[in-house]
Amino acid sequence: MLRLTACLLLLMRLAAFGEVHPPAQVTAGKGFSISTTGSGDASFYLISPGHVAKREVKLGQDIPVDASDVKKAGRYLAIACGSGGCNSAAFYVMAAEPDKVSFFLHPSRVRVKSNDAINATAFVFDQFYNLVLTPVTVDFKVIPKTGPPIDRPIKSNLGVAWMRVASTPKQGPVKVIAEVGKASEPRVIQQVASDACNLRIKATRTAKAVLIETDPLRDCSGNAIPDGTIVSFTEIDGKGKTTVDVPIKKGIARTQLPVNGRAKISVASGVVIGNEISLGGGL
Amino acid sequence: MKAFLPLFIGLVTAGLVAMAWVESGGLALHEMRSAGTPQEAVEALVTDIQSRNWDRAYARLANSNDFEKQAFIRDLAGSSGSLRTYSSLESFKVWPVEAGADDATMRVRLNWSSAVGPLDDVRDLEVKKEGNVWKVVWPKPQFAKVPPQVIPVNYLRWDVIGRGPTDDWGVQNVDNPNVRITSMNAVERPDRVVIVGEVVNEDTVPAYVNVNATLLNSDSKPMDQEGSFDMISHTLLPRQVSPYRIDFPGFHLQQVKSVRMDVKAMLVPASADPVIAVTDQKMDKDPLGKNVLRGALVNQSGQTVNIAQVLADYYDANGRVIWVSDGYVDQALEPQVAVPFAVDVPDDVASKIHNYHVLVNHYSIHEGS
Amino acid sequence: MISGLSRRLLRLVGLGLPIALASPLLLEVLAAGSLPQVQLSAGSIEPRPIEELTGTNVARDYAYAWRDLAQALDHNQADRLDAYFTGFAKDTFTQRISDQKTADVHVLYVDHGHKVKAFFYSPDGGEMQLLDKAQLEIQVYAGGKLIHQENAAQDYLVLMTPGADRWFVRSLEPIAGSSF
Amino acid sequence: MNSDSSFPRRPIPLGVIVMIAAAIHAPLLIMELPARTSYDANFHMFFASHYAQHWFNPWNEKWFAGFSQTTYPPLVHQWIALVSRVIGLNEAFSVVMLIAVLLIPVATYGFAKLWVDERAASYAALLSVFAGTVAFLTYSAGQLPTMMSAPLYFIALSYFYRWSHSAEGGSLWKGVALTLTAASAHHVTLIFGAVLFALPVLWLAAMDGPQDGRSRVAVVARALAFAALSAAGVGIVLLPYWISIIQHPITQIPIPHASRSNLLMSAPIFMNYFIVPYGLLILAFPFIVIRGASVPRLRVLLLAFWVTFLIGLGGTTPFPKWIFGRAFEILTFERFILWATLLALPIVGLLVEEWVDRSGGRAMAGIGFAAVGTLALAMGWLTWSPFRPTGGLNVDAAVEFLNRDGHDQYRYMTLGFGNALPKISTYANAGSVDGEYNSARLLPEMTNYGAGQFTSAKYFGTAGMESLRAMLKHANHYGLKFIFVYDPYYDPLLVFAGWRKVETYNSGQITAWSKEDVPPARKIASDAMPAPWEGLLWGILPLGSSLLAIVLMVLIPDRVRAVDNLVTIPSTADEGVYAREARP
Repeated sequence: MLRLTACLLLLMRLAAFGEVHPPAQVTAGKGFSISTTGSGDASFYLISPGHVAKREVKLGQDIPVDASDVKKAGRYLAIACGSGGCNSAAFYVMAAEPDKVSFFLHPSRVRVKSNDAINATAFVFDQFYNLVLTPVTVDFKVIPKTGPPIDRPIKSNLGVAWMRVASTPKQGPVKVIAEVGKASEPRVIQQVASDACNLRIKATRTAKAVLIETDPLRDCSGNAIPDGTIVSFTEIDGKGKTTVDVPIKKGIARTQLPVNGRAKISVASGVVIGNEISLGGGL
Repeated sequence: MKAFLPLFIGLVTAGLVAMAWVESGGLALHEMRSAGTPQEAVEALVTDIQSRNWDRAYARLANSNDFEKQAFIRDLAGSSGSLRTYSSLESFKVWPVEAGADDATMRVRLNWSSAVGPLDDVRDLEVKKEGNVWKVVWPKPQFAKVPPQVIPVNYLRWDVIGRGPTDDWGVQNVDNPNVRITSMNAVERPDRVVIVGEVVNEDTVPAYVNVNATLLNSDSKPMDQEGSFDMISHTLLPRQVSPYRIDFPGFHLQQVKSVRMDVKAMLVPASADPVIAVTDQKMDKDPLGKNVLRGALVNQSGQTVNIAQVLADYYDANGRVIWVSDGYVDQALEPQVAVPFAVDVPDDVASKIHNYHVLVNHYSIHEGS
Repeated sequence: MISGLSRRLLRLVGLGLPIALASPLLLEVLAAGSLPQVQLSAGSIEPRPIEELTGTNVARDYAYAWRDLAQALDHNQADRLDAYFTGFAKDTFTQRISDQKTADVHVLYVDHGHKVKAFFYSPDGGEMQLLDKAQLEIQVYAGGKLIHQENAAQDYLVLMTPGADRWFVRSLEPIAGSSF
Repeated sequence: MNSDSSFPRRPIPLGVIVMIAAAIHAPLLIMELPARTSYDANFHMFFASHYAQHWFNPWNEKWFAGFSQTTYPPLVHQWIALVSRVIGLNEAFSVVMLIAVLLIPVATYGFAKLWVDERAASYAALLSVFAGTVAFLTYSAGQLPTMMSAPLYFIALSYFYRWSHSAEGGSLWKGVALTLTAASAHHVTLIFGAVLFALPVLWLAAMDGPQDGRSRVAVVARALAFAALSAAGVGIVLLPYWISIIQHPITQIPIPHASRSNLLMSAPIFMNYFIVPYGLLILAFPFIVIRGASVPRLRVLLLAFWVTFLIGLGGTTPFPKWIFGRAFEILTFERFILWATLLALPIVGLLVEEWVDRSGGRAMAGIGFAAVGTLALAMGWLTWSPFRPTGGLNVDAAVEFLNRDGHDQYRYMTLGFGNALPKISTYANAGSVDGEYNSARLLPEMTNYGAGQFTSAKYFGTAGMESLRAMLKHANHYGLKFIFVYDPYYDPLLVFAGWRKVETYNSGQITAWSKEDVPPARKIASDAMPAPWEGLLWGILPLGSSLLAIVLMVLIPDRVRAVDNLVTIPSTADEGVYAREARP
């Protein structure tokens, strides 16, 4: 009899000691209620990856949870502590609808006519910057300055979608846009000329020296080599070797070199070697 | 005791002071100032130069009537923000080359402490006897004069607007330049391992470049890491090639299993000017018989380059970089004026050199970077 | 004359003072916890393979990040996040620590290791995504009293990005196991 | 015996002398003059700022990529740290310096009374207020520990005499406590003081003892007991210091210091280390020697002064090199001038007494003029000196730069900042690879070159620039990303080594440079890091010894002797007691 009474008392106590029953899954930024059992006053704790809330509640009543308390996706713990102890339950908050996209486009400068040279990566977020883990389609649009645009829809995997595309033969800006629903992120990269093609120099004698200049410098696709690119001139004459690194200005590199008697002049830019000219019959 | 102690204290103090004075070179200085021998005359002159006592130094010259004192000062103290203006004479050594009754030739090695490190300067000075005193015949300073002219400049410069520290992740940024090490060679020297090679900027924008190397031992564990420091051109314009050299003092090649190379490239603002031609390059010997690469630098722009550094890399018959040496030029590069330079080449390397490539680094006060 | 009581008091003070003074140092020594175990696999990573050195560094830095996170949440010290967290992750946990202080709550993570799978490494090397199966013992304290304890096999989706000398955790999101 | 007790033939009360010292020095210190004009004030404030934040952790990450402050006795820094909690760091430095300056006449008075009569002692104390060396060390050198330690040790010596001579128990404890306090302020003072100051006092006690009916053996035995207690106490109180010095003896290549040079070879150095600190006292030197030699009681004091004077001349005589050997290259010698002055002052006080007795007002006017002139010269030298420090430089912009945008993840260096470096270090969160305290340097880039601070590299010629190059070469290893330049001399090296100018401050006077590829700084492992228990001892014992000294000075009053014990022999006397037991 005594044992039975004790069991009853224990059951009564457990009934008074409230349990919490959150929904199994919640969407970020949407309010909901957590039902409780038991009776009496209790402290309620909501512990999430980015937020901790504490409030006093009455057990046996529903506990409303504001939308602002569940902005971050992830695992949440709901804990109620009354006079008889604490009880807890876990639930997950999932990301809301896709709303934002972080878009990475590399490289910011790319040589023309390069395979798989342009890399695009998009991370899909909801409005609270939770990664959207459910697959969604990211539309990558590549719009070169000349030529037709390219459209590449890619399904995201655990919040990320990526693609590669070749650069076109013409230099100039290329616009790439990543779109998810209403979210659209444009980026621009520059396609730049490749190595110089047909590097040629010519020489003109002046009163004291020889003026050396290149033909207008272009790559093999006909794109102008950008100003500032270094062209190296080398002249060998009776007094030794003379070298000078000259930047291209207005499409041409030019310099004046002192020449003593017969001389041989050559030109190079990076790994590209140009023609060679001899003055006074060469060496 | 009453008289003895003060006398004792006074005499001992005076004696000690006199001893230290002699020890500190006071007596030698006194004798040297009398310039009774060619050696003393040159030493006295250089001592005055060292203490920048220009009046007294100028007065010691046998040929002071040939040029102004200002020219003498400019010859030694430098001008136009040249490296010599950033230097002080730290020490010197004088020894005779030829000696006669009334004239002699003395060789002096001047060790300068400068803003970029120590500099050596060897000069032969003629010394003449005038009465009881020897005087130095200072070579008449020659300063090239540039004719007035207009030098057209199409100023070419890159500026960079990067992502700010407060900008969020995902905001587009400009990528770092594409830079590549085109050659690398590990060289054993008596007291060190040296890594030499070349690096090229393959991009269309200027690059800040630094090359680091890590020596790995037989367990592939790092033994030491060093960088190229001033043995590289840190700012490379598009398609520009720079030699680099990395020294590992105290290591030997047999300890090294492999070398991990790491080239860092950043996008930086830069200017394409000035253009400096390297003329009349040739392998030669200096007065002391050491191998040097000689030439002259011609600043083709219209603005003075205050300090220039010559970086030279040397190739063997297979086109492999076998050595990199450097030297700072202590004169400023005035526009269109040829300034000679010479950089040392080790004897064992000199015999293998088949070709070489010279690059000029520069510092201009008005740019500062 | 000093009474016996006073003498005892003096002794107590004499003993207590150094102990009191030493306690912050002792606490600091004890607080410097060991690193959690992190096993990284990157066999099926795409689109770019991971270099061996990068893999080692990522695993090491992820372990440091968990050590710091556990200390930050236990001691409610947000500045412990500075070394290995950035972006969303840092903002999120900083806010949580601020809330923990307000609610007088702290959370102790007893870390039993992480099995981490790297599955995405961007072509430019700027981002890496990982899935982490963590074995954690979580204890929640309110007002110094234990109010919740569990042994959890928790899954995390991790986004890491490289900094000047280390990899930073940019996003660390607990996810349901079914997401794998 | 002089029976005239009218002014000015009475001793000047010590309280009046201290008030005069306060009237002269308090305004200058309240203006925080040493922070702008002295070499070391910023250095001591930097040390103090570390104790203010990490009382029990002497490992300081802000210099040399980490160094131990147990390499320097901590007392004055800890007192500044304590006081700074109430009134700020600069003000706290001034307060502690003022206490040191006020203790100087008190110590001179007590020490002089051992040798001469009370009136002469009071003159000595008054003249100490105007001493060029006091002004020099306070406002030009900023050597607070020396300034604090010297008077504490001289006061301790008064008690040493009393204990040895009269076996006064209170004097033993007060003397030992003050000795420990002095050592906690500056150990070098204690080490040299044991020979230069304590031995003459011991000799005096041993001479006086038998004349007062005390056994000479007992006097010496008591003195030995005092020495043993002090040595044991200093051993314990500064234990972490001894550990650090044994673990890392100073083996670095000697760094040149002007006080070590031959003063006669350079006029500015001669001015700085001889004329200015001694001032018009130089004129009294012959009289000091003659008078000191003529009175047997003063002969040992004269010899002590002479030896200290010779050492204070640095490289002007070979004497310091003979006695110190290699240590000569580590020591600086300006502090010996203070000690020599303090040793000379009792004899000077006696001379003044005689001149005043002989010539009255004219003598007083002359001496007053000489005293004021000496002080004025030392103060004027702050402006005229070619060695003017740069401590007053406004470094706010550099500090602000280092404390923003995560710049404190990296280490930094200054070039051309001289002794404004510690000012940046005090207020910036970032650490530096440089530092102003040569004895704590362990980085090979510094110790292998025989040059001082990187910030002053050019003044050390090739050694300095090579040392700087070595550090810049290893910038990535140390996380050395930022360099602040106050002297464009260094610009070319930075450009060629790959640094870029990123910001400009103070109308272009200061520039900030950055190297792009430097990774964030990491801790540099060092076996010089003190154990936690050392930090505890360091935080408790030195300050504890000073508190003990204060408590003992308050609780155990000095026994006052009747003035009628004073025995004065006319100055012409050759032998006999001159001013035996001339004590209050």
